[in-house]
Amino acid sequence: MVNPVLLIALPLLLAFVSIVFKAYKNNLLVFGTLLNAGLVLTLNKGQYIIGGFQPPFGINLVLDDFALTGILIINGLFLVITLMSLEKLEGFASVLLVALAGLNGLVLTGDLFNLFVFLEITAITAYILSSASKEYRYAFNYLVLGTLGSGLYLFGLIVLYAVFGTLNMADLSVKMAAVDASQLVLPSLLIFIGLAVEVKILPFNGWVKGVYSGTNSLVGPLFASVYAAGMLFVFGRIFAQVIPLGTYLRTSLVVLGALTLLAGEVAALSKTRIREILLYSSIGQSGLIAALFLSGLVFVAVMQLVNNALSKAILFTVAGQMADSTGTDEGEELQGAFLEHKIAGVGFTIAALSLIGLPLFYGFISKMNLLFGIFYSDNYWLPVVILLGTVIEGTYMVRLLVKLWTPGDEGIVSEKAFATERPLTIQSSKVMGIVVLSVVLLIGGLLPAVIQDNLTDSGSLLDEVTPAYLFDLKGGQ
Amino acid sequence: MNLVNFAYGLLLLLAAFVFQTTLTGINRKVVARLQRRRGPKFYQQFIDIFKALSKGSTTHGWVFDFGVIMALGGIMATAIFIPFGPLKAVPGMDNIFIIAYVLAVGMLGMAMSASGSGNPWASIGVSRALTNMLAYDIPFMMVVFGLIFAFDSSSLSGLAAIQREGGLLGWNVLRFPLGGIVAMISLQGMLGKKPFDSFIAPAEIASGPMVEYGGRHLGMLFLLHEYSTFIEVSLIVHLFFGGGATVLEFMVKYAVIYTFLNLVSNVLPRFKIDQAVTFFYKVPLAMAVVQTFLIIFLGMGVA
Amino acid sequence: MKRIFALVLVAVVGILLFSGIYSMEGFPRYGEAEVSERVSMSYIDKNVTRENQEVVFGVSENLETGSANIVTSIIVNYRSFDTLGEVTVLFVSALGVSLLFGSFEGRLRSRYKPNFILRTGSKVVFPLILVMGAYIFIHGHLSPGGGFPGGSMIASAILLMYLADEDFRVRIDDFKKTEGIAGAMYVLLGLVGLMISNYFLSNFLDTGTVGTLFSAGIIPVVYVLVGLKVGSELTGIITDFLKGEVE
Amino acid sequence: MTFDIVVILMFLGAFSAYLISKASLKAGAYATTVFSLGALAVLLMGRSEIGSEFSVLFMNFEVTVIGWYFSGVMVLVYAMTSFFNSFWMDKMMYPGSYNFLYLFSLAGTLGLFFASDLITLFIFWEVVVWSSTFIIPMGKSRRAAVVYYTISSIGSMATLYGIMLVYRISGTLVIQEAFVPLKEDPLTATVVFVIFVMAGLTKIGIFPFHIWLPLAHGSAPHTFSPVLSGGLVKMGAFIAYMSVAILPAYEAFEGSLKIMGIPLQLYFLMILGAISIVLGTLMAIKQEDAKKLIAYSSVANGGYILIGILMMDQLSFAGSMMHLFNHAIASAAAFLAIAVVAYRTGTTKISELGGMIHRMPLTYLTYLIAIISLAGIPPMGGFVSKWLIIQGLADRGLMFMALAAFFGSIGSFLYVFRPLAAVFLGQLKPEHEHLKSEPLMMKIPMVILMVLILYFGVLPKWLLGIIGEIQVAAGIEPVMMSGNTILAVNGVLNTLNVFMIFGFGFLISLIIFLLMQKSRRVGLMDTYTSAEFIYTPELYHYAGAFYAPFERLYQNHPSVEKFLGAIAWKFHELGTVVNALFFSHKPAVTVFWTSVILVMITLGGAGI
Amino acid sequence: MIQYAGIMLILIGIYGLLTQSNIIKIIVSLNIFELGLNVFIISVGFVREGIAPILTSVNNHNGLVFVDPLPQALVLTAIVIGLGTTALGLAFARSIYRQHGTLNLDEIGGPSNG
Repeated sequence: MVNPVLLIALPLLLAFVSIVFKAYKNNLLVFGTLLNAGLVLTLNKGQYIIGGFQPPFGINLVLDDFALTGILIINGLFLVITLMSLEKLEGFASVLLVALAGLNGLVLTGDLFNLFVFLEITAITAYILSSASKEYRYAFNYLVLGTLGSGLYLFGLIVLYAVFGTLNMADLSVKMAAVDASQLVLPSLLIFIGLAVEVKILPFNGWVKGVYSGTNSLVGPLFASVYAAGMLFVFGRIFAQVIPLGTYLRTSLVVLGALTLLAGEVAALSKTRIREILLYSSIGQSGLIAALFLSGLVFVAVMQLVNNALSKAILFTVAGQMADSTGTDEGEELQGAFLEHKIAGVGFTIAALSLIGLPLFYGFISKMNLLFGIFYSDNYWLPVVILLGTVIEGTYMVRLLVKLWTPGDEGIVSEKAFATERPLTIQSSKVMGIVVLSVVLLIGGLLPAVIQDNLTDSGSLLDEVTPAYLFDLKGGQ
Repeated sequence: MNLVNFAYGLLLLLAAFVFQTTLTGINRKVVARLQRRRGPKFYQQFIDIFKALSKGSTTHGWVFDFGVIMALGGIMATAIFIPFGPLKAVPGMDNIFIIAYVLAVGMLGMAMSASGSGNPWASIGVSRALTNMLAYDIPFMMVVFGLIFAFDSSSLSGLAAIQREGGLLGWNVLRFPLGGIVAMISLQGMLGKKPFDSFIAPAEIASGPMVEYGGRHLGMLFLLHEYSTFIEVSLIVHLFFGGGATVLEFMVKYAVIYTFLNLVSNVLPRFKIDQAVTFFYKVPLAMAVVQTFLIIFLGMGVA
Repeated sequence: MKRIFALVLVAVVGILLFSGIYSMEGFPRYGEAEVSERVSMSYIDKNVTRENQEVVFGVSENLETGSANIVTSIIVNYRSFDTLGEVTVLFVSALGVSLLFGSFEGRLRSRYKPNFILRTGSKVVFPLILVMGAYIFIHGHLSPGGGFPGGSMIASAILLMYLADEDFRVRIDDFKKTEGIAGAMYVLLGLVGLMISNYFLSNFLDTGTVGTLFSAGIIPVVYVLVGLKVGSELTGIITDFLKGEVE
Repeated sequence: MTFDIVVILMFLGAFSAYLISKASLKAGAYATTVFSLGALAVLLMGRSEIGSEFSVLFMNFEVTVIGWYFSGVMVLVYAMTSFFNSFWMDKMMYPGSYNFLYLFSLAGTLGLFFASDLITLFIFWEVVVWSSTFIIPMGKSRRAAVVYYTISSIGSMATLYGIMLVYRISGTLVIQEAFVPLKEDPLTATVVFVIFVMAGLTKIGIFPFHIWLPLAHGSAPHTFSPVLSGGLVKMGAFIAYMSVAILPAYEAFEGSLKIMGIPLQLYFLMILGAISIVLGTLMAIKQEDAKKLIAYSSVANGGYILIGILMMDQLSFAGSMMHLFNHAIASAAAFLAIAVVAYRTGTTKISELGGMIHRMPLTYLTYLIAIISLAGIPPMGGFVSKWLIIQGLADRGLMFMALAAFFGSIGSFLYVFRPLAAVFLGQLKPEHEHLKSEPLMMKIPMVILMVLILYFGVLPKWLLGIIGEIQVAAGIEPVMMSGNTILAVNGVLNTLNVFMIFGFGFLISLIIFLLMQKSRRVGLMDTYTSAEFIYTPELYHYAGAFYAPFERLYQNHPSVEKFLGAIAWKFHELGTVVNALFFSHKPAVTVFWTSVILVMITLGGAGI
Repeated sequence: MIQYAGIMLILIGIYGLLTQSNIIKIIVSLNIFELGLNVFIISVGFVREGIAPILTSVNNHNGLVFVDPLPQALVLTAIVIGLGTTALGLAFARSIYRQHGTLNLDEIGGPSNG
C-alpha cells in the first residue's frame, strides 16, 4: 500500500537534494516525475492521515476518485511535458520538482489551510516559471494578483474558521450545510475570488495575458494544462463539494463563469498571435469548467478539464516551440509551418479539434456529456452560451489551423512557395510527446469507455455526484 | 404516341406555318397602310423565307449549325404541343409549364448558335434578349399561376374550355382584367415588338443575335420566328380569350389579337433594355401580383 | 480623481466587508471567541488521539505531543504538514531569487561606509546573535519562538556582517547545501515516521515530560532543522539581493 | 449486413487511400475512385436490405429509404468526381491527405444518412464538416474554409441544442421516437424545429446562411467543388427533411396560424427559400468566375429543394427529392466541365476564357446538358423536378414561392448561358490555340453524368418510384405515375412524349437544314465587324459584365455578406475591448475589477 | 478594536494596490494588506482575559482560559509565506528596474492590444 503523501514528499525530497547535488538536478527531475507517474498507478483510494492526528484536528489527504483523476492528469502530463522539453529546463529543475509536489498537495489535501499553503507553493513556482520569459513586469503582476488572491482566500477561510471552528474540508462542509447559505455569501465569495485569480476567471485574471503570451515550450504547456488542471481541481473540490452555495451566489458565479467563457472566446477571436489565441481560449475553457463545477456537474467538468488539459498541452508545446525556434508566433508569419512538420501538425490539429469538441476526439465526448448534464440540471441558458462559445472557438481555431497548414494569399491556390521561411524545428522528443497525447485524445473519442471508466471507477466522492442521467455513449440512448 | 400523332403534328406544323406567315404578310400590309405606304404583297413573307433558305451561307463551326437546328427543332416541338383551336396533335401534352419550358430550348439553341459565331455583337444581342425574357416572363407566369390555381388545371385546352362555358363573360380577360392586361403587355415583350424590341430591332446593334446569319440559317430563323409568334399568341388566345371551339373561331381571335398588337407596336417608341426590365417589374409585375392575390386569397373572378 | 474614486470604492468595499462579517450569525465578537467549540480545544487539551485528560506542566508524561508551547505543538505536530509546506515556500522563493540573480557577480555597495562602531560592534554581537538564534529554535517547544524566528535571527547576524563589512561574502554554496540537507532531513524525518507508525511526519519519538528540554518528541529535531534551513535560506536571499550588477 | 460494411470500409478506405498515396499519388487517387465506386455498387445491390439496423462502436444505424436515396446521390457524385482526383495530385499541397479526407467525408455522409439516433447523426455531421473544412483551403481561399466552418457550426450547434432539448423532453435519442412527445407541445416543437432546421439551412445555403457557398464552392480545389455543390449541400436537405417529416412539423403545428394551409413556421422558412432563389439567381448573374456562378446557382436551387421539402405533399415534395438528385448530378457535371477547363487553362475566370468548344467539345456538351438540366429545360432531368415543384406550388396557391421559382427559372437561363457563351463559345484566345483535349479519365465521368441527366429526364419512372417509397415512408401520398406519365392533380407530364416530340421537331429541323444548300466554313474572326478591322481575338470576345444593363439595376444592393461581416467585426472589436478592459500589466486594473465584483455580488446578495 | 484595525489595514492595502503605480509601493501595499490580514486572523482567536497558549510553571495546566492557539499557528505560516512572496516580489522589482530603468508601472509599456 502506497501512501499518496509520497507523491508530495518524494519530489520535495528530490528538490532539496537537487540543490545539494546541483549537477544532477535535471536527472533528479526526470527521476522524480517518472517516480511520481509510476506511484500514481499504484495508489489506493482512501483517506490518509498525516502525523497520526485524526481530522478535523490533523491534516489528512483525501484520495477519492476526484483527487485520483486529478493527480493522474497532473503527474502524467507533468511527465510528458517535462520529457518533451528537457532542453528548456535551464535552472528550473528544482522549482519544477517543488511545483510537482505543490500541485499534488493541492489536489490531495483535505484541509483548507493546508490548501492555502500548497496554493502558495504552487503559485510561487508559477511566478518563478513565468519569469522564464524575461518579462518581469508580467511576472510581477501575476505575483501581486496571486498574493492578493490567496490573501482573500485566507480572509474568507479565517472568517469561516471563526464561525465554525474547523479547517477540515469534510468537517466544514457538514457544518456549513447546516447554516443558511445566505449567511455565508461573503466568505464564500472571498474564497471564490481567491481561487478565481488562479483559475483565470474574468475579471480576476488580468495577469494571464502577459504571462501566457510569453511562455516557451516548457512553461506554456505546464501552465495551460498542468497548473490549470490543478487549480481547477481545487476549485471543483471546494465549490462542488465543500462550500454549499446559495441559489443567489451560485447563479451569479455561474454567470461569471459563462461571461468568462464568452469573453475569452471573443478576445481570442480578435487575436492573431498563436499563444495569445490559445491563452484566451484557456481563459474561456476555465470559465466553462468553473461554471460546470459551480453548477454541481462535477463529472462532466472533470471530463472537460481532462480534455482541455490534454489539448492545451499539445497546443502550447507546439506554439511555444514555434516561438522558441522562429522568434515569433504571429500566425501570419508562420503560414504553412506544418508543411515540414506534419506529425506535429496533425497533433496540433487533433488537439484543436478536440478542444472545439468535434467528434472522433475526446472533446466531443466531454462536450456531449456536459451538455446533457446541464440540460438535466434544467439550465437552458448556459448551453446557449457554451454553444456560442464553441462556434467562436471553432472559428478562430480553424482560422489558425488553415493558416498553419495551407499558406497563400486569398485568391491564390495554396502552394509550398508561400510557406514561412522561418526555421521551425521541433525536436523528436516533442513530436513523440505530441503523438502520445493525441493518441490519448483519439482513444478517448473513439472508445470513450476507456477514459470514462477510469474516471468513474469504483469511486467515492465522484460517484456520489455523478448524476444518473449521464449519457452513456456506449448504449447511445 | 404513334405515327398518327406525328403525322398530325406535321400537319399542324404546316397549318401553323401557313397561317402565321400569311398573317405576318397581311400585317405588313396593314402597317404599311397605316404609314401611308403600299406595303409588300401579302405572300411576301413566304418569298422572303424560301429565298433565304435557298441561298448559300457561311458557317462558323458546328455549334453555329447545331444551334440553329436545335432552335428550330425546339420551337417546332413546342408548336406541336399547342392546340390549334380544338385540334391537338398529342392529347394531354398542352401543359402550360411544359410549353413555357420547351419554348426555352429554342431560345437556348438560338442563343448558343449566335454566340457560337464568335461575333460579340451577337452575344450582346443574346444577353439583351435573355434580359428581356427575364423581364416579361415573370409577370406572365405569375398570372398563369393564378389561373391554374383558380381552375385547378394547367392544360391549355382545359383552361380554354372552362372559359367557353361561361360565354363571352367567361373569358379570362374579362374575369381577370388585370391579368389580361399583364398578359397582353408580356406578349408584346415575347414577340419582340415595340416598345420591347431593343434586342432584335434592326436599328440596334447589328440586328442583335441575328447578325451573323444568312442563307439557310437565316431562313430557318425566319421560320423559327413565325413559329414562336404562333406559340406565343396562341398561348394568350387559349389562356385569356377562350381559345377556339372551332378552328375558325381560333383563327379569328388569333388574327385580331395579333393585328392589334402589331398596331400598338407601331405607335410606340422603344425602351432601352434596362428600362424594359424596370417597367416590367414596376407595372405588370405589380399588377400580376395583385391579380394573383385577388384570385388566391379572395377568390375574385373564380366563379 | 483616480484616488478619490479609489477611496470611494475602497470605502464601499470596507462597509460591505464590515457589514458582511459582523452580520454573520455565529461570527464571534472580538474577544468572545468560543475556543471550546473549535478544534483548538483539543490542541490545548492534547486529546486528539487520547481520552480527555489533565495536562500539567512538568508532570504529565508521554502525551500525544509533549510541547509546553501549544502553538508549537500545532505547528510541528498537529499541523506539521503546513510547516513542511511553509518551509517549502521559503525554499522555493529563495530558489527564485537566486535564479533571478544567479548570473550576477560581485556585491552591491552602500553609499555610506560602515562606521567603526558598527564594524567592531558587529563582531561582538555576531556570535551572541547566533547563540540566541540557536537557543530560540532549540527551545521552541518550551517558550515562544521556534525554527523560524531562530533561523531569521541567524540570518540577521549575517546581514549585520554584510552591513558592517563591505567585503564580507558568505560562501553561498555551503549555505545552499545546509539548506538542502536540512530540508531533505525534514522530509526524511517525515518518511521515517511513515515507516515507523504509518503516518507521515508522525511523532515517533518519546515525548517525555511536558516542560523539559528533551521532551516533545520530534519537535526539537524539526525545529533545529527548520532553524538551520530558514537561517541559510534567508542568508541566501540576502546574499543574492546584494549581488552586484556585473553579469 | 451490407451497409455496416460499407460504412466501416469507407473509413478504412480513407486510411488506405492515404497509405497508398504515400507509395504513389496516382494510385491513391485511383483508390478514391475504386472505393467510391465500390460503395456505389454495394448501395445499389443492397436496396433489398433497406431497413436493416446495425451498430458500430457507440453509434447506431438504420438504413431507411430516404437515407439510402441520399447516400446513393452522394456516393454517385463522389464517385464521378473522384475520376478527376488523379489529375490534381501533383498540384495539391497535401495530396495524400486530400485523398484521405475525400473518402473520409464520404464515409461521414454515409454514416449521417444511416444514423438511427440523434447523436450518431450529429457525430457524422460534424465529421463531414471538419473533414471538408480541411480540403477547402487547399484551393484558392483560406477565408472560405473559415467562413464555411463558422456558418456550418452555427447550424450544427443550434441543432445540437435541439438534440439536447429533445432528449430532455422525450428521454430518448432514437430518431423515430425522440420527437413524438413534441406533437403535444407546439411551442417547444416550434423552438426545436427552428433550431433543428438551422443546420439544414446553413448547409443548403439558405439565406442568410448562403454566404459560405460561393466562397467555398468557388475557391475549393476544382475536384472538390463538385462534391461540395453536388453532394455535401444535400446533407442540409436531409436535415430539413428530418425536421419536417420526422418531427412531424405539420402535425405539431396543427394549431398554429396557417397561410394557404401552411403553418406559419414553415411558411416563414419557405419565404427564406424563396429569398434564396431570387438572391442566388441575381448574384449568379453577375459573377465573373464560372465556379462562383455555379455556386450561386446552388444557392438558388437549394431554395427550390427547401421549399419542396417543406411542402410535404404529393407533388412538390417529390419534385424536391428529384431535384436534389438532378441538381446533384447536373451541378457536379457543370463543375467538372469547369474543372476540365481549369485543368487545361489554369483559370476559371470567365473573361479570361473563350472558344473552348473548339478544343474540348465533349466538355462543352457536358456543360450544355448540365446547364439545360439546371435551368429546368426539357428533356433533361431538371425539367421534371421543377415541373413537379411548380405544379405543387400552383396546387397550393403559394404565389410568392411561385414568383421566386419563376424568377429563378428564367434567371437561370441568364446565368447558365453566360459561361456557355463566354467560356465555351466565342473567340478562342491565341494562347489557348494549342490546348489538348480532355484526358480519357475525365471523359468517363462526364459521359456517365450526361447520360444520367438525359436518362432521368426522359424516363424518370425508376427514380420517382423510389421517391414514392420515400413519400410513403414519410406518410404522404406518393407521386402517381402511369406508364411514363406523371399524374399531377392539375396537369400531366409524359416525359417520353416530350422527348419524342422534341426529337421529331429536331428531325424536321435537321431535314430542312440538310435539304438546303451547303454552307461555306469560315473562321471565327471572319464576321461582321461594322466595317472595323480587328485582328485580336482577345478583344473580340464578349465576356465581362455580360448582363451589364441588368446588373446595373441592382448594383447597389444591400449585402448579407457585409452585414454578417460587420457582425463578425463587432465580435472582433468586443474582443479588443475585453482585452483592453481586463488585461493589463498593472495589478491595479485587476484589483479594481475585483473590488467591483466584490461590491456587486455582496450588494446583490444583501438585497436578497 | 484591534479587529477593526485589521480590516482597515486590509482596506488600506487594497487602496494602495488600486492607486500606486510604483512597484515598491505596490509591494508595500501588499504587505500592509497581509499585515492587516494577519492581525485579523490573530484577533479572531482572541479571548478576553485569556492567556498565551504556553504552559509554564505559572500557568501550568490546561484547564486555564487560553486564547485560541490555532490562529497563531496559522499566522506564523502566513507570515513566512508573505515573506517568501515579498522576497520574490522585490527580486522582480529589481529585475524590472534593470530591464526598464524605472520602477513606475505607468512608464513601462503593457502588453500590446494588437
